[in-house]
Amino acid sequence: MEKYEVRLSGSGGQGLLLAGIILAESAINEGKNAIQTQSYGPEARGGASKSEVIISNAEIDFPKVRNCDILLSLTQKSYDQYHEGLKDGGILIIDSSVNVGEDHGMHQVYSVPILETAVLVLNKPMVTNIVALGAIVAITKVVSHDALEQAVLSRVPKGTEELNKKALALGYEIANNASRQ
Amino acid sequence: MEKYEVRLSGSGGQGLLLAGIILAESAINEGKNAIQTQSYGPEARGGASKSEVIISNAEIDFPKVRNCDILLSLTQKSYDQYHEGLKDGGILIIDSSVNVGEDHGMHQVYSVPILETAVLVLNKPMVTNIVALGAIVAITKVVSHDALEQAVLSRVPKGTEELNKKALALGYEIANNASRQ
Amino acid sequence: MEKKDVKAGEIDHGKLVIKPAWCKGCGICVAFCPVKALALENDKVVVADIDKCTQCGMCELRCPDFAIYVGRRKNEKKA
Amino acid sequence: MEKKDVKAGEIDHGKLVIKPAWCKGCGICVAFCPVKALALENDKVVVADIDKCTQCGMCELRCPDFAIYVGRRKNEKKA
Amino acid sequence: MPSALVEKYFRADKLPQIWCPGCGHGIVTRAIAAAIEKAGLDKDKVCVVSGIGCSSRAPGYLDFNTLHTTHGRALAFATGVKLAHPELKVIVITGDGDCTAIGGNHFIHACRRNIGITTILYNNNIYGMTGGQYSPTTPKFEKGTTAPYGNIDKAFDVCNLASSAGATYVGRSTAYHAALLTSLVQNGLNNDGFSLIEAISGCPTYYGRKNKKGDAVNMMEWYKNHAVNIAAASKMTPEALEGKFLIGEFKNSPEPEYTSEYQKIIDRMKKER
Amino acid sequence: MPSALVEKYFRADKLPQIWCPGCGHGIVTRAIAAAIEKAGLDKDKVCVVSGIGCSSRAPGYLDFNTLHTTHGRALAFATGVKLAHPELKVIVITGDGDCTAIGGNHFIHACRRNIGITTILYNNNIYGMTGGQYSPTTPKFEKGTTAPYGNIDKAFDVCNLASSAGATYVGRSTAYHAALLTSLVQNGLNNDGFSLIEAISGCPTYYGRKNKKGDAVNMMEWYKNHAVNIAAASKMTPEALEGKFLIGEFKNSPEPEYTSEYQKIIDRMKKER
Amino acid sequence: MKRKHRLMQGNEACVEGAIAAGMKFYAGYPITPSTEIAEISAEKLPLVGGKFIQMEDEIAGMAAIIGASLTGLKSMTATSGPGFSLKQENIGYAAIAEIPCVIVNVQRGGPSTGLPTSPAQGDVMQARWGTHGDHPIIALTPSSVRETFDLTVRAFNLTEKYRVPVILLMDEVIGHMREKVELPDPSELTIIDRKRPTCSSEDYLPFMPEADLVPPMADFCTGYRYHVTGLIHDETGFPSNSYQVADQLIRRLMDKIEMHKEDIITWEEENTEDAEILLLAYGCTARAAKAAVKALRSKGVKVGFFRPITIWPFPEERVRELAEKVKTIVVPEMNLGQLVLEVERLCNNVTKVERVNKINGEIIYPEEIIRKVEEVL
Amino acid sequence: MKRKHRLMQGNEACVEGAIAAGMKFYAGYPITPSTEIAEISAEKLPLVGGKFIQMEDEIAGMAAIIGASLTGLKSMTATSGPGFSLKQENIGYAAIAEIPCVIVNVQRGGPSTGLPTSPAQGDVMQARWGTHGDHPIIALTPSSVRETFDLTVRAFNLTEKYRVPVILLMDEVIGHMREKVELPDPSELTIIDRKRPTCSSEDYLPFMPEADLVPPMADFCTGYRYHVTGLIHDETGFPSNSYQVADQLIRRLMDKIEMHKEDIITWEEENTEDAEILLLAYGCTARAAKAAVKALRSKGVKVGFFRPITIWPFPEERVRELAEKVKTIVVPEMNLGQLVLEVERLCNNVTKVERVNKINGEIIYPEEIIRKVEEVL
Ligand SMILES: Cc1ncc(C[n+]2csc(CCOP(=O)(O)OP(=O)(O)O)c2C)c(N)n1
Ligand SMILES: Cc1ncc(C[n+]2csc(CCOP(=O)(O)OP(=O)(O)O)c2C)c(N)n1
Ligand code: SF4
Ligand code: SF4
Ligand code: SF4
Ligand code: SF4
Ligand code: SF4
Ligand code: SF4
Ligand SMILES: [Mg+2]
Ligand SMILES: [Mg+2]
Repeated sequence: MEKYEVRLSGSGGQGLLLAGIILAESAINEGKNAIQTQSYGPEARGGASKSEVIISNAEIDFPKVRNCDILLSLTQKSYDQYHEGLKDGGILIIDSSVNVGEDHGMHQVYSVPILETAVLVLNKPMVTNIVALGAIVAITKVVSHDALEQAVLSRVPKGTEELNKKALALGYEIANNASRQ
Repeated sequence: MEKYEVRLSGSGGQGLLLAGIILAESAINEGKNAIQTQSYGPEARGGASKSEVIISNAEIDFPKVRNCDILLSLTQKSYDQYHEGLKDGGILIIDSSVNVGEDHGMHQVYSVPILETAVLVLNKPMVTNIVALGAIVAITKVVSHDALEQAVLSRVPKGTEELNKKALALGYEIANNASRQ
Repeated sequence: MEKKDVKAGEIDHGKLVIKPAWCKGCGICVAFCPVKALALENDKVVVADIDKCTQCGMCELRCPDFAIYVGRRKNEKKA
Repeated sequence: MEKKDVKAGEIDHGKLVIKPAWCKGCGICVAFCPVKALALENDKVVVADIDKCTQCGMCELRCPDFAIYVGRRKNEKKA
Repeated sequence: MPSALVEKYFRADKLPQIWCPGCGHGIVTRAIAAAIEKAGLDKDKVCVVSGIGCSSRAPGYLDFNTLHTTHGRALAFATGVKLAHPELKVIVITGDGDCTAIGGNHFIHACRRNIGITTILYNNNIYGMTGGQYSPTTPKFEKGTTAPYGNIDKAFDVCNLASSAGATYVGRSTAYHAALLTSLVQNGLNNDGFSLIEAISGCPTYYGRKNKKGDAVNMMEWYKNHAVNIAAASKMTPEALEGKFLIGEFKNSPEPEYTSEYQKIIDRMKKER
Repeated sequence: MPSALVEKYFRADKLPQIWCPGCGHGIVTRAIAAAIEKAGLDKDKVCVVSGIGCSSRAPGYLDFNTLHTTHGRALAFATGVKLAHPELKVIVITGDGDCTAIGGNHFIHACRRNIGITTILYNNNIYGMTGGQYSPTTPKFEKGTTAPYGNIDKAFDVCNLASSAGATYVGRSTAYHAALLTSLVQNGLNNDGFSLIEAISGCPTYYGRKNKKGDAVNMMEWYKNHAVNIAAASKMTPEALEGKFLIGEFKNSPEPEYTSEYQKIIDRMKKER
Repeated sequence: MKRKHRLMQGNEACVEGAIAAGMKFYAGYPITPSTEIAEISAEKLPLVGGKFIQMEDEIAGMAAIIGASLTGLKSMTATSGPGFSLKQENIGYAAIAEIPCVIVNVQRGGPSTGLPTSPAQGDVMQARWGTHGDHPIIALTPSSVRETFDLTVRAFNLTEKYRVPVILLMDEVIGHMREKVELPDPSELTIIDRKRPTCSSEDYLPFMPEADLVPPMADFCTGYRYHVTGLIHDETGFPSNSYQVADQLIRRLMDKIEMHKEDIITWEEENTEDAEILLLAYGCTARAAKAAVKALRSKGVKVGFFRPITIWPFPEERVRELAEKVKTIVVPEMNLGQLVLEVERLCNNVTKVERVNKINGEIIYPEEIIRKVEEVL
Repeated sequence: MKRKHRLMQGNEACVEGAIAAGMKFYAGYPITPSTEIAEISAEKLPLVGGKFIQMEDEIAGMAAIIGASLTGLKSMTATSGPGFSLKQENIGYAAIAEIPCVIVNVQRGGPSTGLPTSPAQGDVMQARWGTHGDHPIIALTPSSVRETFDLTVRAFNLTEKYRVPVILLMDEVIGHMREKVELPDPSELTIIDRKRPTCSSEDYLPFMPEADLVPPMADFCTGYRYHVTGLIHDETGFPSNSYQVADQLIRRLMDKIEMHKEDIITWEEENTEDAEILLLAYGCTARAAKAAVKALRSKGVKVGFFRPITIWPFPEERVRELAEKVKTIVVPEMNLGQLVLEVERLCNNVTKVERVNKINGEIIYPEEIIRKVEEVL
């Protein structure tokens, strides 16, 4: 692996900023380089929002995602807005509520019940982001499970460690069961 | 006559700004060019103050007095501060209270009782500047009497015309009686 | 400057009109409806029981997004 | 930073000290001296009648230029 | 009040507003439109001016001549508009940060001049737009992102400040008391001189979250339970008033308006010539 | 008070001051020095800050650490000094233009924070330094070079404004009432929080001349005849008070001072670590 | 046509020019050496039905003239360095929202409070770059009292025509000196008013440019209800986060100037045909330079004189042409070298560029320029 | 020595650097995209016994840090374009009164409110010329998170050493991005404190320079009673109307920078030995330029990379040297051409200078630079 460009998209309030930070920190835990950026401003209030991570073994010059290797879309709106940045052959991970229509021929598409798992199974919508991270890492192996877990645990509020571990595990699980479309 | 550079100096409150304006307007009345400048700021509050006029038949490029042809000094302080700017052969008109010592060899010096005339004779210190103008014009002929009188009358407050005419006339008179030192 | 059709997507309950596209699901109207005629469903306002509604207008008054308002009153004439 | 001798040019009337170099002749001290002990002369303050002075300090209090002040009081000890 | 109000006074194609779910700013903005309707103003003779902030985004949704200026300067721009054209109704929409932090000077001077501007201050006790810093109206000891250990600043009583600075109409209401708010704004619009209406508006996203005030509904409930109308307050004991705050009309004492005083000079000069 | 006062607290080599004959600013400045003497402050622990204006030239004559800043900003600079070093006595000298026109915002915010700064506002009802333009304290209908037809602005009551903004000590005196002024400043220095002392100071050169108030002596007489001490005023009839203005101590209600509140945070954090 | 020679102060000529150009609104805050502009405006505006207001500070003065201009009144403010610094944020607002307005800066010695009553030319670069972000600006510099009148009229004409804030960059010498002037008869003046929309209010797109890149501007509250913001906005006037909109807006703002450079840029030139040395100067310094040229020519030295009247945008082309012809360009300025940077950018390595700088609060003397010329001869 | 790799935001690194450099006072007013600097300072300063205050506006923030610095505390403020415009008057005060202070400007899209959350590099010229009158200034531009830390330390060191206000000119990209960093151990850092007087208070002349042109600075209220003003002043600190004093003061202020240029100016350079085309870029744009250099070199194109770290004063000499060697200098900037003006001034007519400008709120992409290079090849 040389360099991964990851874009996490969804709506404001889904914790994607933190997810991006955790993903970047996972990479650092493994000794890699990482840069995380995000979109600010009114965009982040209500509408589609994104958090981007670049992971690389080498120095990262240009800090923004250009040719997205991995795209997470938790909402239809964010999918519509950002999927064009995904490169041919890139990995698209969508929440099962998202409809990608017919035009995804050139991507590897995984549909994963992320929101449902957080809301219905865990009954904790605020761990949506952690479930999503589990799913992403399970599918892409962009970082190791250990590095990710370590990063998650160092970031989440005290007392929620178990919940988050569970969310992570569930993310792995649902991803492994996910249909590649 | 080509160009006259005139500096009127004294203390703040002696009306020298107005005197400069009137002198410049006299010149304009005669169809000449004129520029009037003055010193501003704290300097004008209390200490020595000056008002400068350049009169010329030609265009006046540089607006500040450099080689003073005519210097009026109503106070010792202003004489001390400004007399060095007077060029060799220039005309120095001082109030009789001013002491020019020995070093005035290269100037034509006229000592005129300007303050005394305004205060004691006219009993109107506020016409000091008009008396001074009369004296200057009488001695230097830098503008004509008519042009000066016209300028004075168009500037002074209504109802003071006679007083000012008288002041002007007295200025002429004391100047004509003045000792060239 | 093309204007969008602002009437689009309104649900007219007669007494009450709801515009789900504008509703952000804050729950204010639901909480302060004196007769509890409203509810939230999937983060949008819905009418729980239109019969209860007295057209008091409190929901309209306090909806931050103008997503609910009182329909034509029974005794009101057409404009 | 050379300091000028600020005591220079003071006129010590005993009860009262005047510093003509600082006096701007505003006349405030003269106007408000309760016993009219002061006067203006050539735009500077002068003592009209030192005997009248009660050392009340009003002139000192209101002189904008610190040009007049009460001298050592009779019953005052040397510092 | 059918939603004809919204159709008539709002730029409906810009809706819904950018504001967060439950943000009080929408309620206040609607109350202003309702007041304009009641006051029967000519839409083309109304100019709405704002500064920068979440609140200051309101004019963008209102179908008048609207002017979104620089942070804190709405009243200074509005002063230019009003003096240039005194026949206009000039309304300023501003936030607690916009009006009382960076804009505090223009605020007290507009009050002092008693210039005919009706100002509605959307007070959410925080800087919403920049993400929750404390403002000059954040109560002491509460938190903001720049007051992580609790705010040590005293808060302004903006109504009180406006009164002493010279405003001739002053009132306060809350997003919960929207009908009162409408009538205060209407009265403010009827005052020739400078009017200030403080509209307490909840920011659930930052002020609420930072200070554990619950969600939008909880905040509205808090206003409901803690606001006391000044008329009622006069009959209440100090104990009963403990922990409460006042709403209602605090001052209504007309004085000559600034631009009409200026017109007198113009008229006088015309005569004297 | 022999002129040892001047020797001790003034930079006598800079005297006489730049001010015009009879300018009240010199009287006020002397009163401040007298108050410092009475309060027994350590000269090396006093910092005097000013903005720009005739009044703001005063610190240049006072033998402390003195800071002559930009127009209107004295209180903002002083806030930095005080918060950085709360053990210092920080005194701000400012003019009506400096403090209430361009500096109005810093003024109300310093009041609000109740930061330990003693502010003496030399109020001559005009911009002296720039030659006689009207200021926010020029009485209505009076003249300034920019109000050739009479000023139409209402004037601030700066004491009132300071009180509502949050100042905890507020008083007013005049150049005529120099002894009262000294005691107000002394009390202000003793207040831990923010103190405002308004010192009415005559500008014969511009305000006096423009408004036919006569010379310096006439202006002092006017103060003498029109100022009523607030203590006496309470016993006077409205008729007797007609055309008069109040002097004296208007407010003295200490509250926690800003920088000591901040120190509490530092101390708390130290403990919590 | 009655003509009258009068002795007039530069600051007074500015107000006379403004009123001749149609100024109906002035808001400002007094500061030496610009204060007379406020004072005379306060006196004269009510006489022509206009409005004067002394605001609480310079920021508010700038804001108020923008507000007034939006309602259709020609508006001006005047200040000096410290106030000019304070106005910068709102000058940027006028630039992006395209509100016509004239800002006069009568320069004094700086930085900071500096030398309040002494002349300087230290705000030349600030006039171009004082506010944040790329923005259009026009700046004119008079060097006589009569020209102050003329350029004030021109400043109003340019700001109305192009909806770009125009700065009249004076200096203390020009502002305070009194000089003989003969003002033109009003009938001789060309007065330009902003384009107003001819379309109906429904069809009005407030920021849709015409071929000249300038959108017609409706007076506020005259039936055209529109929105004005300091955010990036599209032709409707409403904010946009679109990259394309941002790019188009800013480039159009700059192109308004680029496209009309010929109309905007003016200069004065003398003795340049055979010049070997060119004196390039502006404002009061140009008067010393002119005196120097006369003195040097009388000694047979081939010096020419070039005075940019519009300093921003700078007369690039003409200066580049002249650079090809002369051996040296001497740029005297009452600063430590500001406009000379632009001259150097255009002429370095083509001709020699030499500076004469003075920052002590005194005007530059002809002899100081002559000395430099003799040095580089 | 414990080292730790961390993911850190640029704005956070700025505060870390400031605290490492000894910052004990922060005053400011929130504005995107600099707000985190205030927020983190509010959190961290009390922990080191320092003070944070949110002032009523940016003007007051600038004033307060000057006041605090005078008493001896290392002080900083942070803002973005609109606030930077407002701070200008008092930045001039810091320059003339020689008060050490650091001003951070995290640039966003302008002019005016512009594009509040988008990156831009539009305040480059304003950083140099934003306040009125000739004045000294130093401006540094980081292009990574780690460098933000380092340059904040350097900013404090330079301002303390030379008593010149130092501007840390960041951009939204650098301010907001999170990057892997390894902060140096405090023991590795060079921390410079201002010179304090060694003489007695009687002998102290507060503005009497030493050989390095910098006067030692006594903390206010520590026994050295002196006067500080924004007026022109002599060595005693008191105002003076003397021409000579004015001249000496302003020239000394500028000479402080001129004399120590070598110490102040830094840059980064890569592949310049054999370069035919030089990419000159700074801030976030430099990262795109670096990527472009790699891509182009891999295709065999001889491009070099030059990144001014100190942009004011500009690395004149080195750029002039490089200009002699290359055929073209390409200057990509997120503005319509600002620092390129300086490059053109130095290099025009020696080598070709080409621009890549982008002002739409988006960072410049490597491909956009590559395209330009291929065009000029
Ligand atoms: C000169 C300037 N300083 C700071 C900002 C950043 N800013 C924008 S809005 C705002 C605060 C808004 O608070 P408030 O007025 O209370 O409005 P709210 O968002 O809470 O409704 C700030 C600090 C700015 N845009 N311009
Ligand atoms: C930013 C700025 N604006 C304006 C000025 C000009 N100015 C200097 S002092 C002053 C007014 C002073 O009035 P006040 O504070 O009342 O002091 P006074 O001279 O009356 O004592 C003004 C407008 C300035 N120096 N700086
Ligand atoms: S109109 Fe009144 S009763 Fe009907 S839904 Fe709304 S709040 Fe409830
Ligand atoms: S108040 Fe409005 S936005 Fe909130 S839930 Fe009800 S309809 Fe929806
Ligand atoms: S001390 Fe009193 S009595 Fe003596 S001169 Fe002064 S004012 Fe008069
Ligand atoms: S009060 Fe002072 S300045 Fe005035 S006359 Fe008396 S001594 Fe002189
Ligand atoms: S941040 Fe607060 S004030 Fe702003 S829109 Fe959201 S809730 Fe409203
Ligand atoms: S102008 Fe007025 S305030 Fe200034 S020194 Fe003179 S009298 Fe005093
Ligand atoms: Mg707010
Ligand atoms: Mg005053």
